[in-house]
Amino acid sequence: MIRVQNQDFDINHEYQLLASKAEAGAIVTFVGLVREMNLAKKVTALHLEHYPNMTEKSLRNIVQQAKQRWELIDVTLIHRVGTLGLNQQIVFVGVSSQHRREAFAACEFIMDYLKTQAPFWKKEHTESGELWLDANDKDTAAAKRWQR
Amino acid sequence: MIRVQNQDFDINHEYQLLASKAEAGAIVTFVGLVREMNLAKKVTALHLEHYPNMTEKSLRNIVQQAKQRWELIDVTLIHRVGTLGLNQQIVFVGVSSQHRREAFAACEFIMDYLKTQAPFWKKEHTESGELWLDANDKDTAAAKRWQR
Amino acid sequence: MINVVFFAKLRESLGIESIQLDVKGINTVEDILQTLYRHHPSWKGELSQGPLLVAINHDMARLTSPVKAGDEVAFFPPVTGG
Amino acid sequence: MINVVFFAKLRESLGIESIQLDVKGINTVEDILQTLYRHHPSWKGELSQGPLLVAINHDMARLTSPVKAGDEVAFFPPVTGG
Repeated sequence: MIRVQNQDFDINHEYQLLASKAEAGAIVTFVGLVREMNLAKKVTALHLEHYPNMTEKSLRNIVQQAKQRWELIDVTLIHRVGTLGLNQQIVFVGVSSQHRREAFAACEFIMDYLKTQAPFWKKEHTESGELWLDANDKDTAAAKRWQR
Repeated sequence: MIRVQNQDFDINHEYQLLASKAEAGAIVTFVGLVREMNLAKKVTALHLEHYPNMTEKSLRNIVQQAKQRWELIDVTLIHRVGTLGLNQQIVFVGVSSQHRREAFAACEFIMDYLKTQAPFWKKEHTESGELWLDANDKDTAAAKRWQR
Repeated sequence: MINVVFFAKLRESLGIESIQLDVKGINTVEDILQTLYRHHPSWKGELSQGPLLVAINHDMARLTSPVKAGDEVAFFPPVTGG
Repeated sequence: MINVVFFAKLRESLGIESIQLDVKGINTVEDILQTLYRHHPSWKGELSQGPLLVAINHDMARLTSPVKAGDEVAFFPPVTGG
């Protein structure tokens, strides 16, 4: 299940959906939150822009790749857009599988690919003004690890 | 926070505790569930035995190692003991950090070490009787990956 | 016609969300950029300031990728979601 | 006295949870096993059936590890939690 939405999501609801299948033995979830500090500036809010349709297509493609690489039972991927306040939830990735190795790998793979391939852009509102974030070399390196 | 207990745990409660710190940017959680099928036998229940005091000491030691290796904000580790029914929750590992890499690595490290070092033993109740599980070569290999 | 759209920092710095171009004389993404520069010389600086990504009909593409009438061509900076 | 405890499959197959041994003549974990075998010859089969782990006072140890009066020595199979 893949969603791009303005509204918040409910971790517990998403988790229970993943846990409800009898064959699931392992569930790994990732949640990204708006951090108070970034690049040494105090963040007051975060604005997330996306490219309607292309973003969803890109996310479907990333989840598809994960399902081809690992034996997974279910994947949930939710990414918020719009303006988010401090400590708010940005992204949820939940993966269920029979064994933990697959769930860990797929969850991290999805985040690494999302960070470098899915059309989302962040603008931080800080005490000293608005700032579009630049892409991060660490994220590029993280995504490269999965190439084979 | 480390707990070994009979009673169930509430994912949402544990998650919210981890998410409540302003500096947290990434939260990775793992939940292990009682699977319906194992080794081709239908499981009806699972009994978990532990070694009081040694188990807690071992878990503290594993979490301590994770905190030394990675910059983490918080770690929650809960493991249940006693008799658990199908689909019930066995173990929860939740890690919060500023960046996702550390949270993913620490969460998987803790599970790999728990699986091979913490004194817990599983007995499966199946339709054809009770069976103590044997240790798993895959788990031994998984834990070895972290040696350096 | 080709529909050209801009996102994020680019959209803000150009002050434009989308622009429709006549396909005449346009065969590749690079031709689109040259056409834009001819009409808006000041855009050249903005569009070549950092890494420029391009997508055609919602799939990532390159400057040399062919374009045709009806295509939607998007320009944007490297992504920063998650 | 040394308190010897057993867990999981071992506890079940020996039918015993713990046993107190006089420390006389016991210097190592291996000595404990030899003492147990002497008193309960049938245990030798059970205790050498698979990999045998040992802990002294809640820390993992080896067959050659020294033990002293007041120690708690635990024998158990490889762990399978999580």
